[in-house]
Amino acid sequence: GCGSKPAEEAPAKEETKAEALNVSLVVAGGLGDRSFYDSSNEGITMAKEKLGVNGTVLECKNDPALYSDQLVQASQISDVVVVVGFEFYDVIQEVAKEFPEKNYIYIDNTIEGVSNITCIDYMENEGSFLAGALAAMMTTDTSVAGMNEAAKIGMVGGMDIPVIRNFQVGYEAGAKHVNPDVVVETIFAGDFEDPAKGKESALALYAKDVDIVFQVAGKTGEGVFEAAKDSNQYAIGVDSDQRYINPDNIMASMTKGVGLSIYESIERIKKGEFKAGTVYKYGINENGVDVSFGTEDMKQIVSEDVMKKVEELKEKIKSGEITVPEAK
Amino acid sequence: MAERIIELKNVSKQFPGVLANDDISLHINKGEIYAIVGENGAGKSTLMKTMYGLHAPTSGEVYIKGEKMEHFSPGEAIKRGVGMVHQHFMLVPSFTIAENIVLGCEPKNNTLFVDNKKSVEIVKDLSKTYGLEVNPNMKIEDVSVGIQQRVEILKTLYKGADILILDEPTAVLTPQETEELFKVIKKLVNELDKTVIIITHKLNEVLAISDRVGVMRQGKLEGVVNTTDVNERILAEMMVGREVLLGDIKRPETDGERLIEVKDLVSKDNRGFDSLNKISINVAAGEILGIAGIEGNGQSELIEAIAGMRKIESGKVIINNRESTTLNPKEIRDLGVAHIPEDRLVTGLSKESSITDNILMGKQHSNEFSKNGIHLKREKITDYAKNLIRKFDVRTASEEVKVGSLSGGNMQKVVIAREFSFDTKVLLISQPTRGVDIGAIEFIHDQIIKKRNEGCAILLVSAELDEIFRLSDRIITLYEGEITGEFKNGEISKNEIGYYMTGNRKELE
Amino acid sequence: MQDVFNLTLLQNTIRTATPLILAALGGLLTMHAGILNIGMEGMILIGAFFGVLGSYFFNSALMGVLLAIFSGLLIGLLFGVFTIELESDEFIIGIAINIFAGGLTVFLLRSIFGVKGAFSSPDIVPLPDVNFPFIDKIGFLDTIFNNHSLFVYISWILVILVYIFLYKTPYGYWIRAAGEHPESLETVGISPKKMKYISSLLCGVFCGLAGAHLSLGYLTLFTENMSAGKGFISLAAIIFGASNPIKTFGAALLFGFFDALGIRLQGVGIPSQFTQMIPYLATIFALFIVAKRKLGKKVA
Amino acid sequence: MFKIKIKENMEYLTSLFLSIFAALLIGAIIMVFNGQNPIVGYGALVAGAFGSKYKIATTFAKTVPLILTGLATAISFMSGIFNIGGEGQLYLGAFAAAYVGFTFGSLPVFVAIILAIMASALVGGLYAYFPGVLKVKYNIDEVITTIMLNSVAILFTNYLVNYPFAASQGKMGGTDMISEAFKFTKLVRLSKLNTSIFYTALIAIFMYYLIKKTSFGYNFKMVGENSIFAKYAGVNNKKYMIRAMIISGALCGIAGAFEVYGVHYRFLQNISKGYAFDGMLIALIVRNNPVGIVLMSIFFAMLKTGSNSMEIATGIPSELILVIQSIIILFIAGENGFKNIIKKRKLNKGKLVK
Ligand SMILES: Nc1ncnc2c1ncn2[C@@H]1O[C@H](COP(=O)(O)OP(=O)(O)OP(=O)(O)O)[C@@H](O)[C@H]1O
Ligand SMILES: Nc1ncnc2c1ncn2[C@@H]1O[C@H](COP(=O)(O)OP(=O)(O)OP(=O)(O)O)[C@@H](O)[C@H]1O
Ligand SMILES: [Mg+2]
Ligand SMILES: [Mg+2]
Repeated sequence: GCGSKPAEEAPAKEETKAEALNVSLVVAGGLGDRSFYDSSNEGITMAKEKLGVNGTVLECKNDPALYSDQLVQASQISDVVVVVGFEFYDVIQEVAKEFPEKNYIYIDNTIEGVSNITCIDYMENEGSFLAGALAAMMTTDTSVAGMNEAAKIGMVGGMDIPVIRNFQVGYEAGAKHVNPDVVVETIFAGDFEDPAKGKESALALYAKDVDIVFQVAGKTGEGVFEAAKDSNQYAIGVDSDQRYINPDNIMASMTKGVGLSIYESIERIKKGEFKAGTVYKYGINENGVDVSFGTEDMKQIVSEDVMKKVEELKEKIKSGEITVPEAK
Repeated sequence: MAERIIELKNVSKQFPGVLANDDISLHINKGEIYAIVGENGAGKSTLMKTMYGLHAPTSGEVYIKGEKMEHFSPGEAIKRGVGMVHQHFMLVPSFTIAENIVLGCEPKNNTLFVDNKKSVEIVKDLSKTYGLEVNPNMKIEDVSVGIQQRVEILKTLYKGADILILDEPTAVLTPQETEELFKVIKKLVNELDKTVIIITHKLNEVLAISDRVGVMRQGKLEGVVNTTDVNERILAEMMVGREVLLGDIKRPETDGERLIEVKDLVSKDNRGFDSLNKISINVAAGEILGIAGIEGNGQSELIEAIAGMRKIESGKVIINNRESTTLNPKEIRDLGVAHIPEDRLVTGLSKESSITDNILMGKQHSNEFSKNGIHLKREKITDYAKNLIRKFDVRTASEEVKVGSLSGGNMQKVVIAREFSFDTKVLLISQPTRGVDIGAIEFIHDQIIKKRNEGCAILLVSAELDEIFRLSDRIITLYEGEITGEFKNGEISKNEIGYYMTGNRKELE
Repeated sequence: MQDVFNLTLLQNTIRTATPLILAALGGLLTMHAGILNIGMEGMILIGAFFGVLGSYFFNSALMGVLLAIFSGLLIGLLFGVFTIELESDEFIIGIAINIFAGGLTVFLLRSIFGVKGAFSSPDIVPLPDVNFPFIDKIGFLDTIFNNHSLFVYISWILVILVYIFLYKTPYGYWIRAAGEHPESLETVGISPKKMKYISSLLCGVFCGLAGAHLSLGYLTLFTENMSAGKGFISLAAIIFGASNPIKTFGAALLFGFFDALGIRLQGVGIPSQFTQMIPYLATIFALFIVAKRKLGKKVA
Repeated sequence: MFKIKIKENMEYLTSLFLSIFAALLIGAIIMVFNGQNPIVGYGALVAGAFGSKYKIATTFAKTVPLILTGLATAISFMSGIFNIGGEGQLYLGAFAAAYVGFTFGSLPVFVAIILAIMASALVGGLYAYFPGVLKVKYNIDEVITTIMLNSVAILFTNYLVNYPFAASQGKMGGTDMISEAFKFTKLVRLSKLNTSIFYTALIAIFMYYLIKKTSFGYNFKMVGENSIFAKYAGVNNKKYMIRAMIISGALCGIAGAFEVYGVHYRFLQNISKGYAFDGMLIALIVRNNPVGIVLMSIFFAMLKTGSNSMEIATGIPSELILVIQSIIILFIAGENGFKNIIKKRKLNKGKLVK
């Protein structure tokens, strides 16, 4: 009986202010990860600057007790709610039903057939494929300082969960595609917030002749970068372009275009061109995932030649010549 | 006139709810032995702690050697030559004797490290000078209370004390140990020019050792008398406010069946050494069997083994015609056994709980106090507690007071009130009057005799020979876990029994 | 297997154990003084933050360490005031300190550095690594013992110093007496409160050092909650080691060993969740063995 | 006797409110230094927790796990055995309940829910039983073992939800959903408040009755206060310690079950972010008093919900709120000490009474 009643009182007065669109960003973790959540925030910041929207960020700090609270709160104060984190899968369906006139942009998971939830899911396996290929090409290139002959690369994952395993599968496939003999070693630190554990895990890999470690571990990954620095070897960043953190040892990053896709969605909503309720799978074909090599002022570790090869792989994926496996 | 080495002027001490010392003025003369007596909770310990700087008086003044002391700490008292041996020992169990004695001003080498060798030497020297024999390298937790007492005295002497405050030093000593202690005290005063203040509940000791006596009652100083002017009876009356009669006991002949039977009992002590070696005893209904022995010869273990608190290695215990050898304390109690344990604070009470809760223990599932054994009838319980408090004369403001804040004697009364109100045929009693004032002793003895006359079998262990002799129908002497003698009351004198307590076996036919 | 059990395992062990050792040394001092400190987790975090702060602003690792020590003193004092002066429950205060440290560091991170989550910068001067030339030549010694961060070696020295402090100096005796039987200390004219304060301040300092080591020696950055349970593990090491510095050192090394082992065993095909359990289960198992031996001895 | 109790309670309440007040004052000062208006700030805090039906419901929804874990702490701590392993017991209990919920979908609702709660209590209780036995039989410190077992349980359930019981529809970090019919009814739209609050109330009343009114509660307390005495007087101290652990673990397990059936409808790999620790803190602050646990849980839930909306409403950064919150906790924790100081003051100033 209560479904027809508009949800709660808050938004009423906002609507009087003509065009300023109210946007909330709800993240499952916390900002400051210098990767996934931060890049989603970049999208909001950009929208605030360029599109003049009002933006609010609500963090859940990985506390499931807050998922629903923050989402409801966001729904009450804004027109567009950007929800970041696969963890919201249940909660967003519950809440979106209650606020049918609000637009939900849901990042990192897919929900089909809900008219006001638009999903953007990144095919991290495809991005990781490129990272794996890159690492496999580099690891035997002894002309680069710190690389050894052994065809061994590594990855440090935050936790052994499906999302991270999807990275792992792509990474391994990419590496094997380039060099079937390459050995890929993965360590799960068991924590997204323990850089010491990340460093220890990476050091354990480097001690086994691994010279490039791909980190998919949030703040734990900061420790991987430290390990790379200490042992003068290399790391690959994740989600955002992380080279700036330490351009000498972070050779590249596997990036998701989170910020940009959020910005573009908001732009489209503003222009009235937004098609709500769609599911977008962003892979290489859609320029949703990529490998980035930092800004131009940085000295490159990866040679032009290798970068070109990575580009070629991208084309092959786009053309369908290569299909990247997914984690089951 | 003698020098007033300590003087108190109008000292009062208020604790929450209790005025422990009420406007007390007294002085101690240099070179005398000054005894303080008074009922449990009269405020004796509190007064001593005030002299020693542990308590700040709520009002009044303290002078030590003529100097007015204000807001002083024990450290400052020590500097002025005051040393105190506390009622409850102030020793660190895991430290050695030497470490305990030098604690607080350790001898050092290189100004940085404690010189343990030197500590040991110092202790050896002190031992020799004062005739207090100890092994400096033993840990406190491994030595008897008698030795601990010596350590406490050595501790004060090491710190250069010339005024010694001894708070109930004899409460836990055997008669022999007490005698030795008194010799030392006399030597300290007569030969070494020290002053001694001593608290004790044993009036014969007061008469034996002191020059003057201060009598306290309910926080007030009742009076100060010269020892030569009084006798036990007068002192007791001053303390309690009425005449105390520790007179003869009427004991009607009761010839009952055997309720406690122990056969070839073997058990170990806490350190795993044999403490009871094939002990056999029996106690009949209407009989008190007293066990005399110097502490540490197996008496405690015997009672604990029968009560189910200690593992029985071999042998048999039969209570009320039922074998109880392997039963736990609860099952043994269910056979009809009540037990007054030797250490009330560790075993006999829960300090943090109210008097009511302590008294309820053991009856919480009874139909009298709980519906179906589950739902507690709180009102009934409160009435019951109030009733026992009255009956056993526990001095307290309320039955909801935490037991831990009662004075020692009153704590003991709580234990006795609880255990004596079980309807049992067998009583195991250990040290029933330790640290208890003379008025209370009278009361407790009366209760024990009453139980006997009602037909209980009572096993009594006490370090007080007087108590054993006064109460027992039969006496057994224990030495190193073995029975060395058995006597009917009247068969042997206090002087003779010491012979058996030190290991000389009476030839049993 | 060769990949798992090799010399670098021992090297990892030492590295992983160091923050535990430093914090545990502090915690065992309060333990001796009769205070169970479960606030070490927060104390480490605060030390880690101020270590980075000092190093960054003064461009000096030493200043970082000094600031970590200073912050440790303050938080130790706070802990002391509540547990000793106000006689509050040490359990609650410990938990409250942990929450407080979490909030404070995040707040300061935001207001001083203007960032969330993590702060790293080339301007943070790390603590130096140490290389002993004389064992350079001997391969296995070099792998295991050389080229660790400065505090690794300092922690070993501190183990000895704390041992000497506790068992050879008057203050050590007093602290132990204050924990075991405070009245006996008070009656010889030394304030047990003072001893408890000293231990609690020293605990703050040691946890501060543990934090500084974490953020300046082990890593060169600060992240939210970077103590990640190390305070609790240190506490376990203390209880395991019966508050004896040498035994606690051993317990911390044991824990470090199993932690390192857990990481290395991931290659062998066991799901990572199980390898990560190794340190915890091993600790319980070790406790069980020790306890069983003790029981056996008593019977014998 | 009643007088003494009332007086004690009054003293306790006074000092508790004084310390909360002092903490709020310090928080206000910090806000002022940060250029915020404390009145607006605290207003937003209260409004955020109780400002609307939805908000009240949200606040009360949060009390459920706090009350249960608080009671769990109380029963174990009062019995002298320290169960710090509530978190692990909660995880396992939650998983067990979820397992029942997604496996036995065809059972009648009533039976399924009873079964789920029993399973969670059993698993939680069993998981607390082991450290209890290790403590009682081998004298292994339960503080360590329970802390260690927390990590083990969390890792183990993490394995379960990512391998054998991973949700069938991909990225979830949880199990499948429990059967639709088993979900506890929601009480207020949008909020997470559900019927588990009634069950929690029943459990709280039961625990209150057990602890305060029965001979068994009395036995638990006596074992906790002096276990040698308890043994001597005929209470099987070891048995009661283990019983306390089992009850404690069972309550934590049930807390997990309620999170699954009332809030998330499936087991999530990070289903609790330290509920058991919050519950422990609460129980400690109110000294294991069941009524106090309920009230303090509401206060803690208020802080959590309120501070969450405070940031949106006032712009006070959540980090600052965190600092103020921790100061409040520190001061409530110090309550006892403040009371002692006040008492001493009074005693020194006051006249002598008999
Ligand atoms: N620290 C304290 N706090 C509160 N009350 C106390 C404290 N110490 C003693 N009291 C109370 O003060 C009174 C006097 O105690 P005190 O220990 O001085 O008695 P006492 O004469 O030494 O008795 P006993 O012969 O049993 O040792 C008692 O009622 C006791 O309960
Ligand atoms: N409902 C009841 N009615 C009467 N007495 C009861 C009731 N419940 C318990 N009791 C009594 O209280 C005793 C203690 O109960 P509890 O179940 O706690 O036993 P326990 O001390 O653990 O030892 P055990 O289980 O071995 O008997 C019972 O043995 C019984 O004598
Ligand atoms: Mg290589
Ligand atoms: Mg006394």
